[in-house]
Amino acid sequence: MNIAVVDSGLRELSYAEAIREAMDIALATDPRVVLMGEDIGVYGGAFQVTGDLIDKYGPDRVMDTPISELGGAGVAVGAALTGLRPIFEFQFSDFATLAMEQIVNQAAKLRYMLGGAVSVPLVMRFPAGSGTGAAAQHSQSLEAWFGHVPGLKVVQPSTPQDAKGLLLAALDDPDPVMIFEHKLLYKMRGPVPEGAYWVPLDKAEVRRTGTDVTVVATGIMVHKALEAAEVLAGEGIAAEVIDLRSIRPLDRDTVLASVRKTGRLTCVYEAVKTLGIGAEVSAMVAESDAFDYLDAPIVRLGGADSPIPYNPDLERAVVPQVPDIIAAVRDQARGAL
Amino acid sequence: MNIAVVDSGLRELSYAEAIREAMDIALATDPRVVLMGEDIGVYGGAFQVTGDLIDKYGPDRVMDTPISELGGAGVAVGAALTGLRPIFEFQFSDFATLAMEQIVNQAAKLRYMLGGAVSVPLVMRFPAGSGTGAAAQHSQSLEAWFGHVPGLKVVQPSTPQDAKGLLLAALDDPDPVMIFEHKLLYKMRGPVPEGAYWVPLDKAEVRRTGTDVTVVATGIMVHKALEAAEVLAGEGIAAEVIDLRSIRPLDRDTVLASVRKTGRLTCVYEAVKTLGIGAEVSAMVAESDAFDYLDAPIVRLGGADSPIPYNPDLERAVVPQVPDIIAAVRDQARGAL
Amino acid sequence: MPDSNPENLPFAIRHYSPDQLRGALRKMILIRKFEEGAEDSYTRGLIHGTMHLSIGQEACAVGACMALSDDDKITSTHRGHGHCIAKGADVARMFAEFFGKETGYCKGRGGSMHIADVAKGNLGANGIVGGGLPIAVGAALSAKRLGTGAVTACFFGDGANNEGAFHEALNMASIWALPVVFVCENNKYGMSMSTERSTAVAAIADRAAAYAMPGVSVDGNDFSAVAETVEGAVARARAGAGPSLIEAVTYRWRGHSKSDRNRYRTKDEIAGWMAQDPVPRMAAMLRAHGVLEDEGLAALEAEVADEIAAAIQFAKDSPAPRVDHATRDVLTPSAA
Amino acid sequence: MPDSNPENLPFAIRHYSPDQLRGALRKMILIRKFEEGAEDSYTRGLIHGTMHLSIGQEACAVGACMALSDDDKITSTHRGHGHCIAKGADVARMFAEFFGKETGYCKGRGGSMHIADVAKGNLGANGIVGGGLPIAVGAALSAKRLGTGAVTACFFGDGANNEGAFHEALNMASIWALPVVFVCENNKYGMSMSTERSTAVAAIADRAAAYAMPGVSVDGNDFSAVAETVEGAVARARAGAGPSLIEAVTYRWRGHSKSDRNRYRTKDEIAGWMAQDPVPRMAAMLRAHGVLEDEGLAALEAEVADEIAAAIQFAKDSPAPRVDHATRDVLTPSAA
Ligand SMILES: Cc1ncc(C[n+]2csc(CCOP(=O)(O)OP(=O)(O)O)c2C)c(N)n1
Ligand SMILES: Cc1ncc(C[n+]2csc(CCOP(=O)(O)OP(=O)(O)O)c2C)c(N)n1
Ligand SMILES: [Mg+2]
Ligand SMILES: [Mg+2]
Repeated sequence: MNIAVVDSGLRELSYAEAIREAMDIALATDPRVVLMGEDIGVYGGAFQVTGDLIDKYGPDRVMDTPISELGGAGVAVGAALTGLRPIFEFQFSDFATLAMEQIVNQAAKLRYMLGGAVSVPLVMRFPAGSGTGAAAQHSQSLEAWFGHVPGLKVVQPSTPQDAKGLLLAALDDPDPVMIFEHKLLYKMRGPVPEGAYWVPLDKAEVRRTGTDVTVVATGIMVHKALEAAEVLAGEGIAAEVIDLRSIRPLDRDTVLASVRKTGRLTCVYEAVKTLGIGAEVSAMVAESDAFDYLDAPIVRLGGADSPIPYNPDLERAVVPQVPDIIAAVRDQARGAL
Repeated sequence: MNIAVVDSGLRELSYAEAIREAMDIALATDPRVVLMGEDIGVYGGAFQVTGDLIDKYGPDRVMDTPISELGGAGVAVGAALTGLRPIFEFQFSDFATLAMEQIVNQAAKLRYMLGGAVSVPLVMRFPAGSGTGAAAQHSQSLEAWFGHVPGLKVVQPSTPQDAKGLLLAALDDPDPVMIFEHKLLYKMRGPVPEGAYWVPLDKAEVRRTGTDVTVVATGIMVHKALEAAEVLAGEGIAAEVIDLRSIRPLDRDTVLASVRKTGRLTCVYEAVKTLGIGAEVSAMVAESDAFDYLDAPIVRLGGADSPIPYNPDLERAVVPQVPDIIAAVRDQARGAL
Repeated sequence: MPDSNPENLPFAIRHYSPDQLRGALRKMILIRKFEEGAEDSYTRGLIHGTMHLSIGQEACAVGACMALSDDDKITSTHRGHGHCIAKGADVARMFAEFFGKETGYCKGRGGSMHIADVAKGNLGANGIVGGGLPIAVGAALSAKRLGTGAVTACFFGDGANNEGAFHEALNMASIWALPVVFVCENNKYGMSMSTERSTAVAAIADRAAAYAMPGVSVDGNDFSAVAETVEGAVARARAGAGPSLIEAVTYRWRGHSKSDRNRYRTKDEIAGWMAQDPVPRMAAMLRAHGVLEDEGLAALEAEVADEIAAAIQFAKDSPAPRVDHATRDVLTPSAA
Repeated sequence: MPDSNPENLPFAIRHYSPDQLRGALRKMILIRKFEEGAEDSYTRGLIHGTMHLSIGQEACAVGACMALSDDDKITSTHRGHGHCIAKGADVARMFAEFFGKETGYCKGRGGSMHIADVAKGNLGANGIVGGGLPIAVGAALSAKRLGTGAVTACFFGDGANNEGAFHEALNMASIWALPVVFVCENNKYGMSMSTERSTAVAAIADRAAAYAMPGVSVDGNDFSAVAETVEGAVARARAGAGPSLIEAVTYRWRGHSKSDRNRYRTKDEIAGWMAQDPVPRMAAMLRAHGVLEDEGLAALEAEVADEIAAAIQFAKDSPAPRVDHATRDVLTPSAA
């Protein structure tokens, strides 16, 4: 998969390489930065994101943890509280189910509970999503849970460029930032600026402008939405595709401005549809003044009410695919044309 | 707090007593039922819900577990898988953060992952919510997380009668059922039928009929919404109050029928507003044919973007109160009158 | 010449009938060939996703299951093919599962990481390291409360022993004296992390003391040693004396999964362990004690080869699940 | 007559100056009076919510903190008033917190269960049993990586020792040889569950072996014994030799929290422990060794009484937080 962008004159990196480069810059420039996670050392990480960083920085900066997600996350919280800047990798985001205590009760709330006396500058990375044939316990998209938790910031980069810039911004942020990376994106290549740069943690990005329907997509769905928009353009339907990018906080302004323009909204996300991020985007629009601009029901395309199956055809069937997006947006645009 | 109902001729019990009665019936009639949880034995439970059941059924049926939420939940999953019918009490719902792995990866998915070869007839009880001065780690309302997980059923009883009937229905259900009980409701009294009866796990209940605005509320907010509706009635605004009761699955029909009638929807829930159940109710309506009946933006009243503070005035300030509901519905109804 | 003093005979020779012993060896060979077949099918693109092979660890799975009947339960791991076969599964339905077919044990919904055979008492592999530990304790609780007499054997790896679930599960099993046997297959690594780096104690069995239960470390490549130790622990559990922790020291020959660059162990180390292959060791023992002749072994191997070939064919020929059935089996249909 | 052979003197008498010893006793009295004052304020309705009193356990908190400087850290528990005072907190700001005031340590946002004094190295009480265990290990990791020389003392209860977090934290602290001392205050009960019922081993210190660290059980009502053991462990940690587990056996006099019917222990048991009150024991030791006269003790007590009265007055007089500031301090304001 290659990102559909105009030639930026930038060199291309894969999404995994872009993340690694961000970590490399951070390790090189800030002695407080440590990487923690299972098999991130000589193994290079289950998805080869840390790669060979251990060779450059050694095991004290690129720390393999035992298979102890709750404890590991808690160690990262304690370290962040006392001067380090840990980047904690969950091997699969599904394993965060073991560490919700430390993330939600401790990292997210410590500053508030202590009346502002501390900050928890912690970055956590969550390889998420389906499509790898790894079945129900290795394919979840749980970002909505974190979006429900005040005290956290939650982002979902869709491109190598954002993956690098959001990670550097997360490291620069004084509060805990959760980064949801889609496993199928790791190998995707795209232009990435050299050196350090920061992508804001609270801004959506309009990836394609259009006037007929606003499509708000997250993570890997941004690419499917862009593919769908391209097909729809051929039919004379101009979809505006917004990469939501930040799950918490939501960039209300960007979404609302677009909906005011198009009067139609489709949300596309891989997570289970019910109570997934599209529910929040839809509700946010429906309670705003943009409501008055709505010309059609708000459509959501999300994951089926099912765990992720192993069989690849079934696996594809339970998350939105390009034809689903095309059909939904076409249907929605009908009234607009 | 007393429930505002017409005299039913039924005896009154507290919400906690009603739950205890359901467990008593279950223990007496089904030898497979076991209660598990921290301090549910001689202590009677942190909120005295199990009370003296241990005296009647002994420590093999009313089992104190060590302070091991992940393991305890997993033992309950394993027991449910092999012939027992465990009712597992989390002492506070916040501690479920330690057990999400077993609930979400195992209990919710085992049937699916095993191709339908097993069922997990497990009931879990979660004392939830704020208002007790117990601060951020003992006051959360996390039901939306569970609502996002296929394979689970999630209910939130608001009255003693429902608390008993939903628990008996949960025990009768072959799949894992999560029951969110609000701590402030435990002492509330209301009419409760004798003997066994079952309240469906998938049906909302219209608690007050009205024509101007639909108010969908959950748990303790049902009572606040009813109080607000009473005041609004005095102003000539007829609010229809729906007790959502079931978080997963949602009772679409009841909600949509009401919205088609009133054209206005306010959702009231204590959990953090962002990505709370009101987001799903709003989005569900906005994507349905009821959208065309909407005469005003959909309003959500939910918890603030903050952990729950200790100070009681602050604690009240971060969750919706009766005046907030009155103001919101009044505002919304303006156009309707 | 085999030693004729029965006291000096290996436990397995003393304790099991020749039929049982040949059956055990057959299962070990079946596991080996099953996994080689799965690996080959994976390479050919017939299986997607990933898989975790237990080649080199066959004596643990088969040895441990000797003490168990179909009424007894096991919980298994991500590296669970061996356990599944040892507990009696049909390799045709296993291949069908790996091929994502409706005839698979999980109807193609689970794949390798969730392979299960509930009818034979295998409650399932588990994608979550340590996930099966408390579940096994729950199964043992059922057995005790319902008086079934069943014992649960809980397989887990050295890596899993650092999960909180391990600690909580063993403590509860002990305080409630439940009929469960914890079988730690210590293959020296949890993915890339050696037990030396991951685990504060030298022998995982030593952790048993923290739960006041017996802890024994055995040569996991020695079928007889594994069987003897687990038989003892199962008898103890069945008698109501509570749980045990058994550490079977073994080694996985292959990479952790299909994506392993193997940068954390040496070729020498691997070769050293391959020289202790548990399958020929078992065969040699049977031969030494007159349980099996060369022709017998050759016949077994041929039989297994046929069984594997037929199983793969069955899997290939089986129907795929219907895509419109993707969300079936999330919930249990109500009895009504 | 005090023994004049220095070898036979209690550790505390040998090791600490009379001023330090009087200061320690003063802190123990301060904790006692603080909690009695808090209890009284609660009864009067000045404090809402619940609270967990450590009356009877003062020697653990003060003894353990003797070895620590302000640069050293502690993590505390839901029963954390004693730790907080022992680590140097100001009782006026503690009362203010309990009264929900803006002048409290947590500006009224945290209350008793989140009381902290970060400036003195107290990273906070914790409402989650076991929640502080991995956090303490993280603080020790920071100290090691940043070379601060600081040691972290991690307080937790006997109930917490059955949480998975205990297991994971101790294992990681050990494999990385981190400067942390685990101090288990074994007051015999986790809420209503006795250690006999909840915990598979007799002495929690015995679990240290599972993490290859020293494990010692001491009389937690003996100030000198606690101080001696923790001093040793802190020295070891500071020298880079890694963590230790110390079990201080003690007893809480009051119910678990404000809602305890106390149906799980006998009046006799409670009376027996009250007879071993650590505060007079400490005073008696100081008197026996000429560190404190009767008048000195009376003066200390009067001083403490004044401090408590003034602190309560400060708390009462302090302003409440502004309701429109309820959601402040969720996030850190950006530096810009
Ligand atoms: C909770 C959890 N953490 C991490 C993983 C990823 N993972 C799968 S297997 C494995 C290694 C397990 O090691 P061990 O328990 O020794 O079993 P082995 O693979 O050696 O058989 C890891 C880290 C997982 N599946 N679940
Ligand atoms: C994770 C978690 N589980 C349960 C509780 C409820 N709870 C609070 S204190 C307590 C008992 C703790 O026992 P112990 O660790 O021995 O400390 P003690 O109260 O005796 O000081 C329990 C069960 C909690 N706060 N957190
Ligand atoms: Mg291993
Ligand atoms: Mg205790």
